[in-house]
Amino acid sequence: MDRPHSFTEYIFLTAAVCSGLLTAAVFLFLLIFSLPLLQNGELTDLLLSSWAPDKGMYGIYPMLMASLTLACLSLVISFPLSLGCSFVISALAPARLRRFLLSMVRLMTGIPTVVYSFAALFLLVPFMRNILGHGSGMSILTAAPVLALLIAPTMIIFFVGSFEKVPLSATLAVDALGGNPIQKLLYVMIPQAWPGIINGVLLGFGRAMGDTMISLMLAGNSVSAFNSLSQSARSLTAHIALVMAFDFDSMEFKSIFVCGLLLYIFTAILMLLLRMSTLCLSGKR
Amino acid sequence: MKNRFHLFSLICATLVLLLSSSSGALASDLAPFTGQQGSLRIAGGTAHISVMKEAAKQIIQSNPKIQISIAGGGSGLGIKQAGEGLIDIGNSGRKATDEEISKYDLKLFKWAIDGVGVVVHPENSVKGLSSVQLQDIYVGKISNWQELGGADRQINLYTRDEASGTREVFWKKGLNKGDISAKANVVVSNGAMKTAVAGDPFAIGYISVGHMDQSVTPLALDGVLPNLDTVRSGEYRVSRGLYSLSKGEPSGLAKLFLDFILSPSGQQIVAENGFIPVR
Amino acid sequence: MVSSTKIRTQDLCFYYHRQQVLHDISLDFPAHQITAISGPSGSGKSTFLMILNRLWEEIEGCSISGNVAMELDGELQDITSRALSARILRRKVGMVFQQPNPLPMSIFKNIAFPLRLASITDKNQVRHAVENALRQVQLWDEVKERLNDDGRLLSGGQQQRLCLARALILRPEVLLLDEPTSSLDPEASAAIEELLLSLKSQCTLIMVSHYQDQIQRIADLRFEIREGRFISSRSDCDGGNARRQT
Amino acid sequence: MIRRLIEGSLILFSWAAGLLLTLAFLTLVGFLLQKGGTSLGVNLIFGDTAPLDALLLRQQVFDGLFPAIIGTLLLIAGSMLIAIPLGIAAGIYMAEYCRGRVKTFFSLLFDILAGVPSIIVGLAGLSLTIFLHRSFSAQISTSLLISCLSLALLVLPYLIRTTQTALESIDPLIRMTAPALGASRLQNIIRVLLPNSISEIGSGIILATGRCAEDTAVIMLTGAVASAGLPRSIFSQYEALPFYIYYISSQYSGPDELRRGFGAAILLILLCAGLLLTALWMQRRLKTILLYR
Repeated sequence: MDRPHSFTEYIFLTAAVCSGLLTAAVFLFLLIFSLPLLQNGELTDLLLSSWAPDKGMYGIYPMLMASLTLACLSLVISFPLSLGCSFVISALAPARLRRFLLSMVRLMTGIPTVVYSFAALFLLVPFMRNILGHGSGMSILTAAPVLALLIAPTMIIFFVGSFEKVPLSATLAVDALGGNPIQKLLYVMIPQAWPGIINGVLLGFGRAMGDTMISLMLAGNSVSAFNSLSQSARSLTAHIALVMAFDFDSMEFKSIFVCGLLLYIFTAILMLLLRMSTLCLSGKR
Repeated sequence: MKNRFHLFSLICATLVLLLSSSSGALASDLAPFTGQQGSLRIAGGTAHISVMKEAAKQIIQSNPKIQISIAGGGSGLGIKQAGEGLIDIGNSGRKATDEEISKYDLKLFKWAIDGVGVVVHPENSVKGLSSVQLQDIYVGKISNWQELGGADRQINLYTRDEASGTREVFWKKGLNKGDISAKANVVVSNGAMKTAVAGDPFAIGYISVGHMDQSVTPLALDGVLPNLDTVRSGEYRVSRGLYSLSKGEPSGLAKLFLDFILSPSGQQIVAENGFIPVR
Repeated sequence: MVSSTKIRTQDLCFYYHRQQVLHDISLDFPAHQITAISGPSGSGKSTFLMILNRLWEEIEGCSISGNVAMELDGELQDITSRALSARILRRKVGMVFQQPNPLPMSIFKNIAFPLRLASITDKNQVRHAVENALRQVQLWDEVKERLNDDGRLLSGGQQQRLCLARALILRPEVLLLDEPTSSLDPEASAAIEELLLSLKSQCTLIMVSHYQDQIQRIADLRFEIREGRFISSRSDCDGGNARRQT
Repeated sequence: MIRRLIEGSLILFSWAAGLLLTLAFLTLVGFLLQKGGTSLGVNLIFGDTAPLDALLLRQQVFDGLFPAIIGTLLLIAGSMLIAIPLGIAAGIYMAEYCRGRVKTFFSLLFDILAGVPSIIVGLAGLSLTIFLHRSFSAQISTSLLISCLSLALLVLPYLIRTTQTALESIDPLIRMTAPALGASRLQNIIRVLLPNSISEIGSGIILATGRCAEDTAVIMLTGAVASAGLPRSIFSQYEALPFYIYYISSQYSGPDELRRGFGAAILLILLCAGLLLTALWMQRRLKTILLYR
């Protein structure tokens, strides 16, 4: 850079570097503590075996599967829900209702996850127990809808935002041709706004993978590999919360750091994807 | 905030001395705390929390300069955190293993006896089990209440997390170290276990005798019902001591706190919370 | 009319992201005159102005070659040199943009802003300077009752005069004007033109404009730039003489 | 014909989705109010202690939410105290100084940090504690300070991004005004650019505050406990509303405690919703207020 560096610039630079270093530090912490396991080549063991500390098994396969299943299932529920809601907000509803819905969705982003799960614990869990007829009512099927409710506002706001960015001239053209709102959506807005939709879905998926309280309080936390959605399961995040270990040398400790590392890498990949999709699409335009 | 505390400390001392006489504790048992200050960290077994909270309340009311923080987390966590020196007093619902004691130089204080009883929903018609049946249920061999004379519904197993002392005792003495099916639902505290079983008509779980109330029904094990009398007499065998432990000889506030738990006032709190005092 | 040279550029080239915007511009600007720069849009007129107060340094990816000398404080200085700080230069070389750009603050604060930047804080001095500047642009009578109102509440012409006052408050030697009337109605434009003519005694004015009639009316000299290259110079302009006589 | 059918069913489906979401939201709020509404009152916060005594710190509150509320407020204050200067300074650097590859790299880093699950931030805080405990002093343990640091890390990328976007979206003309009048870069930032984006930055700060208030996963690993009274210093453990709710959900001993849990949930929602509304209001009003004061 050719411009003179001032003292104040160094202050700002320091702040940015500090923040960047913190990000790296979190990664390094995770890496250093899980390194012994990675070096010994026990990683595959760890990823593919199950959790039974009294038998010397510290695998996280069931948790990994539970996390992925939970996130996917909640996305499957939440995506159509959010898309539908964003249709209503962007095109179908009259102005007043639209404003009401949008404020409601905004408000929902502010509801703490612990409150979601607290309410669901006393509302949805007994209900699920009756419906399923067996089990405790705490299962993947119980946690997924609540998780879906959690990520829906994020996705809706993203969807609505990308619909808004569709140029007015394009939507006016449909109006001028006598099209109705849903045709406007289907043939103009969605084709224009789908990059935003993809980004919203990626973000929603990331939030679902990363949430702790809902799976911890509602999914049952059983450590076995589940073979049906109505069974109890433990996500990676809940696993970290439950296995409180304070001894650097213990296997439990190293194993939760591997969980952490997995989640971190997952996030990094997700962010890279997001960035690439944004770059590609903006480059194309 | 600190300054405020100094400011009001004099008023507090007199005010609270008056109060403490009404809260049931003998002033003489609280006397050692006079003039003390500082903070005390306690964590571990969830069965202990109710007793710890009440004891802390009485101590702090007698001397507001003392801060006591109480966390759960389970017996394993209590032993590990105390061993690492992260807390002053660890609570454990099981005796620490010899390995743990020697590794961390732990000192154990047993201040109550507690039984671990099998509980079901009050509407359940099954009233008792044999040891063998219990083991079969938890390993998953018996999976329907019908096989035990109950309704034709699947048995919902509940168990505690691995850090739990209750689980340790139940596994050792109730199940004779038999396996616990991985399909069992894991809950993280005695309170949560009670809640879960009370809300699930086809559940089976186990909780500390001190936590039992009308919301759940205890099952007789080999003909003996778990309650305070049978546990005290030793007739009901799935019992344990409730321990507090410290790294090395306790000193300062930790020692005073442990002394208080073992004093008549402390033991009264133990009894009021449904456990069997050791003195 | 014989006058000394205020600004001299030699072989001036300008690049934006490796793309050459200006090619070998060598021009002399006489002091105390209005020099107009004209040409089609995108030909690099505004860029040329930004070189004269080094504002291009605020934009990413720009670079420059060649010489620009300016007579400041009676001395000829190389304004592209690092030795001269851009802040000092810009206090001596004022600039008015195409769009009026009052800052989101009160009228008074807007005008006093350059003084604040130069750490002049004496209240009396500031008040006097603000009043003088406003009088100079003939805005004082219109706004003296509402100096604490937001500057953006004024009309377009008033805003542009406000910006002019703001540029003048530091008594610059050179005033750069980037199509100063193109966003205004004819009446407001005429007022601004009148003002510019009255400023000739105080400073050297360089104005980008594409209105032929405006250039005819007020400029003394005109340079034409096309696709970044200097095309022609004409001094047949009126320099405001005709108008003053009528 | 088929097209018509698809369009029609899509409309139907969309309305159903909107209805479902509204219903879910109303059920949630209604359920909480029904269960916890009766518990709202002075008693919920102060237990059986006289409110004045509690507020003047004359007496510690047992069986009330007072320590948890204070704990949450302290958490917010502490973490924002750390995060705001760092986040805004880094945001200014990103928007005003950083260019080219370095900028791409930093943005990616902050994006990743923004996406890291909060439990991992908590885990990092915990391992930091253990590390400090082992290598420096046996006195160091999980505490308010560690939680504040971790929470600050959690909201840092958010603050950086808000500041950066707010600064970058300023009209180029306004951006050029002060430099043309002889302002230095710093003068431009302090006198023009920051005041111009104060609304956006302000509402970003409020939203970050909301995240500090609601996060449970971080504090459960870094020092929130079931019972601690008011924290005496930044090195002591503390109670906090979200952790209290989690704790009650698994450990409640009777209907009274459960009602307190619902009460705490309502309080936390009110706090978070309040912050959110303030942020939205701020986005619209703050700039105007600053101008016409």
